[in-house]
Amino acid sequence: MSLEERELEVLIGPQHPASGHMRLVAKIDGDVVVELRPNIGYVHRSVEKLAEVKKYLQIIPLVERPSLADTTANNLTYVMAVEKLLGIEPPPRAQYLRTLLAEINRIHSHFYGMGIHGVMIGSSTAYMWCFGDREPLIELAQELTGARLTYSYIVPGGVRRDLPQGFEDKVEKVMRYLENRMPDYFDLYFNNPVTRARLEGVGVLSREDAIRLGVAGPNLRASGVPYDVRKVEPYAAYPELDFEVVTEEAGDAFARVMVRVREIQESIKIIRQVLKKIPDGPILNEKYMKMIPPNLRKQVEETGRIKFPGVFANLRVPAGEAIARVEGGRGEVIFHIVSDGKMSPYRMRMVTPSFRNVILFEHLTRGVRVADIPAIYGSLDYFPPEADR
Amino acid sequence: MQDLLSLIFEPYVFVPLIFPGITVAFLLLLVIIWLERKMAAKVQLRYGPLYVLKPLGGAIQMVADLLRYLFQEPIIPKTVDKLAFILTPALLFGMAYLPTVAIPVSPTFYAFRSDLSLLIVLALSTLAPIFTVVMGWASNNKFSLIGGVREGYIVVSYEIPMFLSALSMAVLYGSLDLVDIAEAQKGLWGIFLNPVAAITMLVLMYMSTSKFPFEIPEAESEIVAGAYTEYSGILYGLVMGASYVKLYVLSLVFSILFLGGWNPVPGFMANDPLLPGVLLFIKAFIIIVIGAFLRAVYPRFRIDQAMDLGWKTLLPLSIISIFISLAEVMIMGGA
Amino acid sequence: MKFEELKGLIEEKVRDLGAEVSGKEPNVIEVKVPREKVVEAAMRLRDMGFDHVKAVTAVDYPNERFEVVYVSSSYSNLDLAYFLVNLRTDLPYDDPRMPSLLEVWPSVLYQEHEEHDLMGIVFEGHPRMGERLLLPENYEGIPPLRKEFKVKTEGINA
Amino acid sequence: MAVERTIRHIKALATGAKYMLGGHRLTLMYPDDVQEFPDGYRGMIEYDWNTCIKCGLCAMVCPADAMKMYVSKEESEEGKRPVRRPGINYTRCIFCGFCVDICPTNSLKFTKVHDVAFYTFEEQIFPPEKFREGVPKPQYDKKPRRVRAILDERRGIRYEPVE
Repeated sequence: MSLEERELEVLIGPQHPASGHMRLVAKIDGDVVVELRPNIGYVHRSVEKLAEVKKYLQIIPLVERPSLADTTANNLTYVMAVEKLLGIEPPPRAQYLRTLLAEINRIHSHFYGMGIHGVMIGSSTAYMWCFGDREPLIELAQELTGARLTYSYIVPGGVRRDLPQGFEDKVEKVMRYLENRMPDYFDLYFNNPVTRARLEGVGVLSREDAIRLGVAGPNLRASGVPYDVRKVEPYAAYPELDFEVVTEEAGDAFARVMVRVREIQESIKIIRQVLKKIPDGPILNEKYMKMIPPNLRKQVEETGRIKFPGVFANLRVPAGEAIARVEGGRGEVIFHIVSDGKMSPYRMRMVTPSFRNVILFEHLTRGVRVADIPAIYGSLDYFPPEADR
Repeated sequence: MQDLLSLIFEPYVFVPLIFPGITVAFLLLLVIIWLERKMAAKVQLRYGPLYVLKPLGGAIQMVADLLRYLFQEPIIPKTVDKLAFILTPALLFGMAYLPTVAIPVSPTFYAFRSDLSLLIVLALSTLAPIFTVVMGWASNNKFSLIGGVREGYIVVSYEIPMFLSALSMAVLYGSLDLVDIAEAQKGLWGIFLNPVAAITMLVLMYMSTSKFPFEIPEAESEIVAGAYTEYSGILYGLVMGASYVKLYVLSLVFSILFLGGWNPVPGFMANDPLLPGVLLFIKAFIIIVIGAFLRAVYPRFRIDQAMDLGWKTLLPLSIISIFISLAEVMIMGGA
Repeated sequence: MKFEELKGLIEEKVRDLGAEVSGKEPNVIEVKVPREKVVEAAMRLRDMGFDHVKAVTAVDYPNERFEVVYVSSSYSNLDLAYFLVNLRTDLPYDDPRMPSLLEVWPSVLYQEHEEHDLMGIVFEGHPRMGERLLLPENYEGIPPLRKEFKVKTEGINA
Repeated sequence: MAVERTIRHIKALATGAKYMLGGHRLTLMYPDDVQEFPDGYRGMIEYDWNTCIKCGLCAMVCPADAMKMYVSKEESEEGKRPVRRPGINYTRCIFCGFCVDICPTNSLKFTKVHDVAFYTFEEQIFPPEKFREGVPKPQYDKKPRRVRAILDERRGIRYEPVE
């Protein structure tokens, strides 16, 4: 029998319980994967083209949609790029609020990823726990922004809403709850010998390969590269906050999960600092604040909810180019906007962490077993719509 | 009428048809799947099945599911081997249930008494996996094929140590007759005499019935539903039920081997031939519930890890358990 | 490392390739090279420590040119990680081909493929030219990110 | 190693058992219980016919082309010139709330309604005349219990009835 005949081509997805919206084309020899090619594009929605016909403010919801679990990162990156072109800075309070939402979002994005990973290796409890414990965080975000996931909270020049009454207490309760729950997560799932057996030493990504392949986010840090945009090019309120870049050395699936777990703990720290240090003041840039009609400005001060100035409907952005990057839950988000001074970007390039991590499917799965495919897939926190955009 | 009733209580009718046979197996199926889902839901901070008979927490959810399976169109793909495809679920279920006929209900109540009944039960229970492999082949689907092959690999890694640990108890009691074995545990139960054999047997039972963490042949996130991928409707209902029935049979055997069977029989039951069977059932039920509970705790092993466990850990342990039995027989001069 | 210092350093490295180096405070350095020299320039940048590409952006200026921008930065040297080096090259409109930088930066594998798929730029030497990535396999017609591909829009009136 | 593994198995099983016997649950029993949302929830939108100045900003800012300016028939006939007023198409609306935030006269307001079912596609289009009548009421099989989400440091989230 020749080698070709030994190989079986298995199409995993897009209609498969654990493929997500993509197809993995696996060539397997017995139980060993010879080659695996991700076939992406199943949920491509052409964000970059649509952005060329939408106005600047209308693009905010558009860029959020591809990565539903991690909307703040895309929202923030996009707005930062636009602000660079506009040459405006949000006021300090808005910077803190952006940070607050970004960190709440990071925690629930990590829970999302870990939950999906859990069910991919068969632990329905990890899945349900993660998705259940995401709920208090979503509830917090909903109270702050008015929506569960698609916040559209960050707008050029600031944020849309101020902290609601009594929000600090609620945040503190949720943070304590998460801290209370963590030991149980470790006992039941992370330290479960079966989990360990499935994840340790599986899908090892060496430091050199991680750098070479341009991997992003927790997957990069799990291979020992302490790269975090929040430290490297601090934005929002991060320069004033004290936190650590979480890294692991092993580079395997378990290390990637552990980076997420420890980042949740760091995020809890950051959120507490944000609420302690948050300065008083306006939440929208003065320039735009002045454009709001006086009677509405009073209302804004009373309710803490921004009314947009009329100029937002047809925001013109000076010609030029801007690149913004943000460390989202899944990794580094890049927006590269080329403006020609009109109401829509001339070209908008959106590079999401999942798109940069898709290369790992090919790289990490050579020679692993069939059962390792979901274990590796899940550990990457890969989200097909985010990669397809 | 009277005749009919007495006919039902004839052992050779009662055992295959009522307990431990098809009726109880079927009722247990309805309860245990619900309970499994309910327990998992509780651990997972949610309610689980609830709306079918809400006052009892959705206790008859499985009746609704069964009805759904019954009336759902069983789709038979064009490319399958039709005969094998349709027959195997029935055979699988039948084979899983068949060993119940050799299981005694009480010291005086059994369909037939054989001095090899333990062997009969074990031998019959090994037949079912063959049909899973056939299913994987007949479905003409890559995932089914992988699932069938996985089942084949798993079978060889659990069967031998399971036999050995069961037989180590036969060595200890000096008999292969389940009635004798149960009666020998009037005092101390087998689990205390030979805990190594008990633990090995317990783990292997869960392994043989695809309980977590050994839910490998039908691992959803890897191979959709393994050998069962192409099945729908009542055919799927049968294959799903089969592994529970197999667990039920093995749990009964486990209770007889290690938990004293119906012993100790309380005074009020002693004179009735049937009542001790209730005790046996309760013990078996607890073993099944533990197996169902594992779903909420464990992810699943990779197939090579499960085989590793079977060959490198459990096989030596089961051999050790035979030596333990031999040593005990030597010391005590036979139980 | 200071911005001006790094800019000077890069300028020195790539001057003989006919590169124009400019900068945008505080951290973006633009390196523009002719397409024949782009591989060489990329290699020199990589050897300086710019070890991965974050984004490959192709921009369409109809009937004039295509511009391809490689946004590179460093993971291995965290001093450099603050800076983004944009390696740019212009391609003639009627012949949008350029050598692939896959050999220099393996991280461009999917990014170049995407720009090929959606913008119709040919990266010579890339193993997946001619394959579709995001578009359906049977897609024919104008690459959708080009300006001549029009998206229908509705007005504000119903 | 083996000992540590055994301890970990026991811990995992014990944790599972702890939760199985505990009373901790996160489910919101919708539709028996319906959550009362916090102020500022971005639900379906209310339109005030009288304060609207027909500026069209809402339609301009709408990212999904859901809000559009419809010709208001009666007024147009009265004034002999086309008068346009906003209407909304809920098949497209993504509840970003930009229209509400940009409205200079607060004629558009959020409500907390979000769970309305429609029978047809057309029913989901609200031209100005229908838009002014307010948002439809959600239909429940039986009257639901209204609950509020209370964040809790021991149980994460629990739902308490609202009086």
